[in-house]
Amino acid sequence: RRSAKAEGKETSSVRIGIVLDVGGRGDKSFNDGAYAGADSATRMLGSNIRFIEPGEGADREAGLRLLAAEGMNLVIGVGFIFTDDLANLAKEYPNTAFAGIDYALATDANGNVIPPPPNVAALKFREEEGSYLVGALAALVGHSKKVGFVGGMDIPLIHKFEAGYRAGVKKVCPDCQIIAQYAGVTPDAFKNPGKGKELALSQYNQGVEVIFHAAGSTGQGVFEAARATNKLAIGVDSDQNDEAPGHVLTSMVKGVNTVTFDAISRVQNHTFKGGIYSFGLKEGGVGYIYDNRNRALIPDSVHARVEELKQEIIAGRIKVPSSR
Amino acid sequence: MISGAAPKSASVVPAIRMDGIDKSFGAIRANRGASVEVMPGEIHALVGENGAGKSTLMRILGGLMKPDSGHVEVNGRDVTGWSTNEAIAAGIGIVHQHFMLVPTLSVAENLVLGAEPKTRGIVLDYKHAADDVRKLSNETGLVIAPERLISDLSVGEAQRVEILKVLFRGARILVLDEPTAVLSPPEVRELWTVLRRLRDKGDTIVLITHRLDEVVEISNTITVMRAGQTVARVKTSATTPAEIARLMVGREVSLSAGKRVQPSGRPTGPPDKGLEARSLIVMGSRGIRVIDGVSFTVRPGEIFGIAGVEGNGQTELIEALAGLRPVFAGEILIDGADITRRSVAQRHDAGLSHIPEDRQRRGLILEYTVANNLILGVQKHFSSRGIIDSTRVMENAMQEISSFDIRPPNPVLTARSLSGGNQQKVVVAREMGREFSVLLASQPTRGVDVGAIEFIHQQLLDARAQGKAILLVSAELNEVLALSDRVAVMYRGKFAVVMPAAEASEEVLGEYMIGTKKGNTA
Amino acid sequence: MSASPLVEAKGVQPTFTAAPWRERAEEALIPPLVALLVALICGDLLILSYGQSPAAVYRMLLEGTWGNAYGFGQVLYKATTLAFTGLAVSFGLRAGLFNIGAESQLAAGGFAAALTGLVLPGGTPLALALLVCMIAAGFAGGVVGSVPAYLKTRFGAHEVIVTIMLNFIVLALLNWFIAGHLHVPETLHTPEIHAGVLPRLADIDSRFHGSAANLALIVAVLVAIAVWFYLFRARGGYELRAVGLQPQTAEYGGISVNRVWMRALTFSGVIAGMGGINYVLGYKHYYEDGFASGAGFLGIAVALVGRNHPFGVIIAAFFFATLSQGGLAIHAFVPKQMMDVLQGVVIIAVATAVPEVRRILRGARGRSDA
Amino acid sequence: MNPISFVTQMIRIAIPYLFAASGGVVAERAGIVSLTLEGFMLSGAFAAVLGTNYSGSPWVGVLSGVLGGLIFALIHAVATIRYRADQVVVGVAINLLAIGVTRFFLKLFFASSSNSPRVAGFGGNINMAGFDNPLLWLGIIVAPVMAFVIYKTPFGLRVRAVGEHPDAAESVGVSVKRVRYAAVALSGMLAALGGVYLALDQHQFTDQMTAGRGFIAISAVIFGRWDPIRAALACLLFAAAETLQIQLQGSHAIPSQFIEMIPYALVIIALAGVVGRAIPPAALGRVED
Ligand SMILES: Nc1ncnc2c1ncn2[C@@H]1O[C@H](COP(=O)(O)OP(=O)(O)OP(=O)(O)O)[C@@H](O)[C@H]1O
Ligand SMILES: Nc1ncnc2c1ncn2[C@@H]1O[C@H](COP(=O)(O)OP(=O)(O)OP(=O)(O)O)[C@@H](O)[C@H]1O
Ligand SMILES: [Mg+2]
Ligand SMILES: [Mg+2]
Repeated sequence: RRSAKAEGKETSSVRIGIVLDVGGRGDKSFNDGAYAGADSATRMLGSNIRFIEPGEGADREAGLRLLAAEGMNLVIGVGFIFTDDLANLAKEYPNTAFAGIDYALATDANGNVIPPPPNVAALKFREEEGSYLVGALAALVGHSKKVGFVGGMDIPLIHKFEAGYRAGVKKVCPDCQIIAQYAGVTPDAFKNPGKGKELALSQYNQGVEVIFHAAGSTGQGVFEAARATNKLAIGVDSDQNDEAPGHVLTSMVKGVNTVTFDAISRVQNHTFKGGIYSFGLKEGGVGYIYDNRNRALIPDSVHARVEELKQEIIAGRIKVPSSR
Repeated sequence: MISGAAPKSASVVPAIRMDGIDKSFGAIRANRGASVEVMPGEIHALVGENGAGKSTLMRILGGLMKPDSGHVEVNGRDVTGWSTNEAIAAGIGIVHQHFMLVPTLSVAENLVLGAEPKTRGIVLDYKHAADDVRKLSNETGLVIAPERLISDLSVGEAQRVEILKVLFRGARILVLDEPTAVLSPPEVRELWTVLRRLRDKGDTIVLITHRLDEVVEISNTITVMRAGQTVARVKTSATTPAEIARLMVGREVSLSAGKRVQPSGRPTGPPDKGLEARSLIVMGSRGIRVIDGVSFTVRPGEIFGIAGVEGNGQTELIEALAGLRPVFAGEILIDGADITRRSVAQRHDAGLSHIPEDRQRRGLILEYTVANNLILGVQKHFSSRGIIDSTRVMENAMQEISSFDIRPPNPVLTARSLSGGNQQKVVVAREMGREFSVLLASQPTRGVDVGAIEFIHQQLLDARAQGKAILLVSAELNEVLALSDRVAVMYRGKFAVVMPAAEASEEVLGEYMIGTKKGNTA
Repeated sequence: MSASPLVEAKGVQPTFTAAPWRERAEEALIPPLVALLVALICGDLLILSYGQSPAAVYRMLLEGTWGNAYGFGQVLYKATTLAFTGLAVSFGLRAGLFNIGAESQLAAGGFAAALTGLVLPGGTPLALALLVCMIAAGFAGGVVGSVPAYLKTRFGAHEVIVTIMLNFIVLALLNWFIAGHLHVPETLHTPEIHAGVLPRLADIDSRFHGSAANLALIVAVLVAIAVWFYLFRARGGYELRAVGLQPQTAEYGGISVNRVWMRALTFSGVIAGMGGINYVLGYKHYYEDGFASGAGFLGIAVALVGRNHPFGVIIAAFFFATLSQGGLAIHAFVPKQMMDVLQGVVIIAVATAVPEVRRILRGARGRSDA
Repeated sequence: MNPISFVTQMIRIAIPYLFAASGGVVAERAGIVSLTLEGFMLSGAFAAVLGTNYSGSPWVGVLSGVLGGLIFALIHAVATIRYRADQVVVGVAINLLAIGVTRFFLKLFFASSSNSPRVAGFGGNINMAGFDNPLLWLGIIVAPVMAFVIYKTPFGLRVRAVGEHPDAAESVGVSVKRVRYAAVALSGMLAALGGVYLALDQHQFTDQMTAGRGFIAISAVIFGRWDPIRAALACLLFAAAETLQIQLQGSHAIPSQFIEMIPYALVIIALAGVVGRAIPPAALGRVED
């Protein structure tokens, strides 16, 4: 009944609700990506957007429910952790559009993917593809035959980054050694920069030249270590060049902003459709930064080689693994 | 003679003059218009029943508390409501009823605490402190090594440190609150020597004690307190212990609880019953034998008394017998059954009852009600299928409260809110109220007033008459002598002597206690 | 000569109550009210610092929590877990032991409940399935709780350190199970359980629709009653409290201090572990890594503000749950972090007001008697 | 494994522990339970970043960080000493309050739920492995200095007396309250320095960046039996275990979860086997009437 009311107002700008993941605004990474996308939607499309930063478990559903009950046209959950809550609510509010960034897809007994409810867009990224490219980049730029990886919490989602990265490294440098470490096994592991710095320092000390982090705020420590030892680090999710200018080789970016913007604009012009959307290199959903600020760090030959790999992945000639 | 007002003396300014002091703690009025006057250069005894307000009055003098009303003058100066520091600066030194020494610090550290000598502005000058201590030791005859830890000292030595501590701060007016409660006769004599020397030097001394013989022996003047008031001020030479006791309690008291003649030919129980210890060895915390091969039996219908200077193993012996301390070697038997390895609860079941020496630390749960304290150790018998029967707990409490005259007679007050003497009655009531055949009575009357002492002594004698085996440990030599059938003296973890009480006297036992005489332990 | 103080005291307290109920009520109720006032003032300052109107924000807070059935249901849901952990902590504290491990005990309990619910066949009768799952949850919490208990009684290891360290270890272990072995792909939770689903409040009264509140709430209240009965009516509770107050005296009284400690910490773990059913059996129907998210630590605050009394714990849990849910309700105007601040303020204010109010009240009574 | 890099890393990891544990020893020796170290550290870290951010100077950051810890310490002191509130209760609350306050002001000042912007800090010489940070050197000497303060100065004597037998101290004119206020204030400032070190080493504040280090520090205090030097050795032991954990990780032979457990398991094993019964200061946590 609430959504009927919302439909009555369709001449005015649509109302969007976004529930952010742990870390919230200002994480300079994942959440800020969603925020940036929403921000451009506000500016360019005049969308009316509300944010919620939930706390513990039950608040996630409560946040989504609050927005759905208020008659938002689109409710976005930022993070795989919202998967079940989105699926449940979507059934309850069939006239509201839902989008889940990093929505996790369950499989049935025969291994077939169970599709989300019809009004849910599962927005997924093939992080392993982007990670593959920065892995190759790290191995080609570094010259010590050792590359590093610092993960946040030791969980499958982060293993995806590690797996792609490993494959990328091995592709261009089969005898390279990859040192992969995690900051911990609790959610604290994503916000322990002190630990991140020490992990990175110990890797740099062992001769690693480039470290790729997928560790949230813990990654800030990796950048500090890169500064302190004059080595290189690779950012994640957003362009993190500003965290340590001159020490950020590149960033493995996830187009959270564009995907968010896209979902909003589709709702705005009534082209929103539920279903599974997977964003990889081909769709421009993931990628790596190569611009004026880091061009000096990447030799042209290296860039050419990485671009070549990118085309091979897009063409489907290289299958990137998503688990280690 | 029974007048609160002290005679005005025009010529000499009193060292202490407290006038019309009132002090309440909630509903309890500890002092109500109390007045004392202490002349310089005298030993002034302050006596009164438990809770009469003696300690409170002296805490006010020392600046630890502020009076609700009334005046305090020291050497003619009005100092009402002053602070501890001001009192110390003015030469007041208080040796408190409970030791005020930090056990983990050395003698020297305790002495200089609060008035530390320094070098280079911030560093504590230990050498200076130790030298000061030695100098003071030599001047006063209170000898103690400055670097020893307080926790390693005997009670008598700790007492010495307490007195040194106040002298170190230049005290000329000394208040000693029950200093002799834990001392052996030789130590008491030594203390008297020191006090007399200080008095002769011109210092003023206020002495609080429950032992009227001491009052008569050492003091010049006596102030008697009752129920927060000062009810009399008498010259010691003009009074007797019986008179003082009457003033304290407000009625006649028998001071001869134990002095009654031992009934001769009273049948003692069979030899295999009662308590028996065989070659008991108990290790202390520092790996030395605190009990070193002690053997004895206590027959039913017998009181076996143990005397000795504190720290010679009495505490450990009782704890070992009660199951609170492991036995290294030897055996303990109750009514013929070996209980050496049994738990406290199992010993209870075997017929053991125990009045502990420290009622506050061991004997009572201070936050529990009197009723709940009265079932401690026998809670099993007051519950069925794991549930406590509160009706029976209350009935039991009412009965014990009336038969032991515990005041106030309210079973749901917390034990903490009772006075020390009444707390002790709760413990005695509980331990003697249960089924038992062997009683360990450790310091059963420590710090308890004369009225209560009389009562507790009678309880012990009644129990003996009922055929209980009683082991009595007490620092009060006359108590041991008066109640016991046989006495032993503990010296360095062994019995220095065991003899029939009829053949013993304070003089004889005193020599065994300080080790100058060794005898057979038959 | 006037009567002795003892006689007077007898006159003051002729009946067998430690203190008249009015005095006790004053001592019990004034501190929380003072705390509430202090919290309101602090809250005002924080809201003003954000340029918002306190009155409007508080109205929103109330509307979002007690103002509608859904919000109230959320409060009840959050209060349930806090009640379990609060009861767990307070049970230990009654024996003089400080269990900082409720966090990992809760997690272990939830994990065990989920495992059991997964293993049980789908057709298991509800009552039986619930019973088995709850026993499993309590058992797992108890196992975790028994470790510090054993180390303390056997080696004298300080339970505070051991429980802190065990939190890290147990959570790591659970993470290993989940991340490495038991998760549904791409997530950090187990599959849904087949048996042992607790009915939600919404199944009984549809106004609670959507809220996570479920019948674990009843279990929490029953546990509180059981704890109360044990502590204040059973012999075991008499002994446990005695050990907590004066262990040396308890030992003298024939109570085995070690046995009581062992029992108290283990059961503290059992209670915390049972808390896992709220999330696992009542809400999500799976175990999810990190679901405890601080409820164990907040349980310490709940126990303390509830003054270690089982019923006080229930009230305190309800209060802290309101703060937590309220943060979400006001989030659009003031950051919900404000509620984290107020949580701390409330605890400090209660802790401070309790002895102070007692002192002032007793002082006033003392004077009026004089 | 390179022994030099092992030792340097161990020291860097140990510094926050060393500061916080020294603070814990002082407060606990004075009889005040130090469950608050985590909160003091966190507030110190935040205040340091705030100060550095607005002044541009890390030294101002150090001062404001110490001030931040001091403020929280005074809240703790007033509640527990002036108002005799239960020290454990208030300790738990101080930690919650520190998390809440830092989060709230992070949002207010920096419009972020997780990070502050990058600020100035110490160190940065790429050949010094962090040893060009003056706070690191301060951290190395803090334990011996506190040992000196506790055992060789009048203040230390009073602290020990007040924590062991407050009535005795009061009876000789030592103000128990004043000594405890001073001890708690000192502990707040010392623990805050631990947080300041973390924040300025990171050039940034991150929500809950102390990540339980205060609890490790309090473990070290108990582990070290309330002695500054032994507590410092315990800190080094924990740090060594953590270093080992960092250096062992990465080979996938053992799951990281198990390597992660090493420092914590070590503490438990040591408590059970080596340290045994720890006897705290007699008046620790006791509320005076
Ligand atoms: N700190 C206190 N709080 C409450 N009441 C107290 C306090 N100190 C003393 N009282 C009360 O004051 C009364 C007098 O106590 P005080 O210690 O002065 O007695 P006393 O004469 O020294 O007794 P005793 O011979 O047992 O040492 C006590 O009965 C007690 O009720
Ligand atoms: N918290 C309290 N509440 C009420 N009364 C108290 C409190 N603390 C002490 N008292 C009272 O103070 C009196 C004196 O206490 P104190 O500790 O000086 O001596 P005691 O050991 O109890 O007495 P005794 O001289 O018999 O050994 C006690 O009788 C007790 O009634
Ligand atoms: Mg007294
Ligand atoms: Mg007394």
